[in-house]
Amino acid sequence: MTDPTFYGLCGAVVVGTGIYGFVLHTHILRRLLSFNVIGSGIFLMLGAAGSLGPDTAADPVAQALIITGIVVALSATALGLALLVAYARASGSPRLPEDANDDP
Amino acid sequence: MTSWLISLAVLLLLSLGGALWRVWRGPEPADRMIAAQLIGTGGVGIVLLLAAATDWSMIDVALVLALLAAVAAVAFAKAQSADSVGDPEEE
Amino acid sequence: MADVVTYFMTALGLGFYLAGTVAVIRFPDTYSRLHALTKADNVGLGFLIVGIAFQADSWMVVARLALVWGLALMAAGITAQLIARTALQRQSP
Amino acid sequence: MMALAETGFDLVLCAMIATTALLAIGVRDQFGAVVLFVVYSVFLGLGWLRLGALDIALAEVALGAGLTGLLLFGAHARLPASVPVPSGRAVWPAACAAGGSGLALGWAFLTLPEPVGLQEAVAANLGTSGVENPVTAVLLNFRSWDTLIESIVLLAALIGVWSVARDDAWGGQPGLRQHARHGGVLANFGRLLPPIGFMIGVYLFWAGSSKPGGAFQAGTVLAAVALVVFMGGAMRPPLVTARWLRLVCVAGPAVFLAVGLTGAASGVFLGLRPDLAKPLILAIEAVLTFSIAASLALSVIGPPEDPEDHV
Repeated sequence: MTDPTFYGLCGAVVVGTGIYGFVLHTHILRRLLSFNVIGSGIFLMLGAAGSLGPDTAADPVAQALIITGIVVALSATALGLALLVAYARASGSPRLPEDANDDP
Repeated sequence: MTSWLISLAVLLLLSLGGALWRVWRGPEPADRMIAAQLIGTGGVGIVLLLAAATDWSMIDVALVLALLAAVAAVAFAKAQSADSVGDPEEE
Repeated sequence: MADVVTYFMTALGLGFYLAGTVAVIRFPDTYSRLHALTKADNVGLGFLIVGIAFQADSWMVVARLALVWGLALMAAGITAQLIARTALQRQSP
Repeated sequence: MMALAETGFDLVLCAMIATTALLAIGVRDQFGAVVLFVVYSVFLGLGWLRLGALDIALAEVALGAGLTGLLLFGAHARLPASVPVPSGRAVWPAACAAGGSGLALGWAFLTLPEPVGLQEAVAANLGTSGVENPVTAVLLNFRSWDTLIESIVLLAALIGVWSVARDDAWGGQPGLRQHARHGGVLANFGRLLPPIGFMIGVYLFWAGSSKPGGAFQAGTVLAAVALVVFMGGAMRPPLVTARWLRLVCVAGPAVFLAVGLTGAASGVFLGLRPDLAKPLILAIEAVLTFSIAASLALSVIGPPEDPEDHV
């Protein structure tokens, strides 16, 4: 059967990658994407931790938590994008003012 | 038989790495979308191989993936049209 | 006997998938890549499904496999049309 | 031989998941980032299958590869062109934060104490839950608090999306006015998909009591189908002020809450009597499926934007 450790470590790498993008990008859409990547990495770690142990079946409580999390993440992303589109329409830029000033 | 099916799934997954390169490289949006669709169908194939190797109820995942593959293409066509709500077939 | 059919058909399916991937990497322009995608991976998936169906333990499983292929064919047809139109429009505005 | 193939599969898949995440973050083209994120969901779905979590795999595939794609492609088209990705010295603080947190998390995962696991506790009580799928039992019975609050969170997000609407557009149809060539591929697909999609959605809901599936997966599929119908121009979305629309969105949480209060009358809030558990869960799930579908679809379409849509 599958060794969940691979997936747990993969989740850690994915969270790190997401944090990199979240700090680096100034375009808010890219930030939202990075945030979603961080979230999915955390889900992966949680799911892998739920599959550890002698019982081979995945932990149903962890599964239920993750499903709830995935659905909430999508609706939060929808809210974030609606705000972003309205903000970009009002300000003409997809970046926050303090990030736009950083341009060389 | 199980190890044959899983080995095939590994090869299929590796071949999707090539498609992933094309998604990353582009250059046109259509090129990225073509490669993404290839990964979608490849994903369906892998799910079915895993289903045959381990648990038949995984077929439902392949069913949903195949159903929603076209939805992404519709969203792509919409987003690329002139006013982002049209249809590329309109003159 | 069923196992031999599965070995043969799934290997054939994988061959089509590999051809499709190589084409998507190597072909020079968008339209030829699209051509390669729609031919190769649907035939590939078809052979794969035929091969896997010989391992099915009930007719219900075979029916669902057939449904997956039907959906994939439908999706491929629509996808190819839409992507081709979009690419065409972008090329000659 | 078999163990070798399985380990190989897991290693390759983990490498693909991590690579796709990295490419989605690192690619310069904004559209490329969006497509890579959708592809990432497909690989993640395969990962959930390998972890034996079929319910999550279904949700991930439906939400990640289906609805998220719709949402992100739409938003990408509406935003100003890409801005340059920072490079050079600006990369180092981000790389340090990423490396540090990744290493810390990896170390934390490897040093996790021997897990206790709730599999046995769930399995022992599955008989009283009314359903055979342990995940559905947790979602709708053992930890139904979470699910109740979640269904309310979906509503709150929808209210948030609507509150972004401009005053002159409020009261119209959500989103921009969609159009498609009459008799074209898009329009025909909008007519072809609903019967098949509806059938699969209902199947997922029905399967949820004994096999992987359930209200969330079914609701997501139905939402995607509804969005395709709107985008194909076969039907316009209903007015945001339509009373029946709000009723559909609120019905799920309301029925859930009502069942919970009936439980409170006989002892425990949200407690289900074992002999009535199955019909109650099915009733909640049936209504919840449509509420989830409506809330998700409306959140993805976005607020009303066309002042001329007033009727």
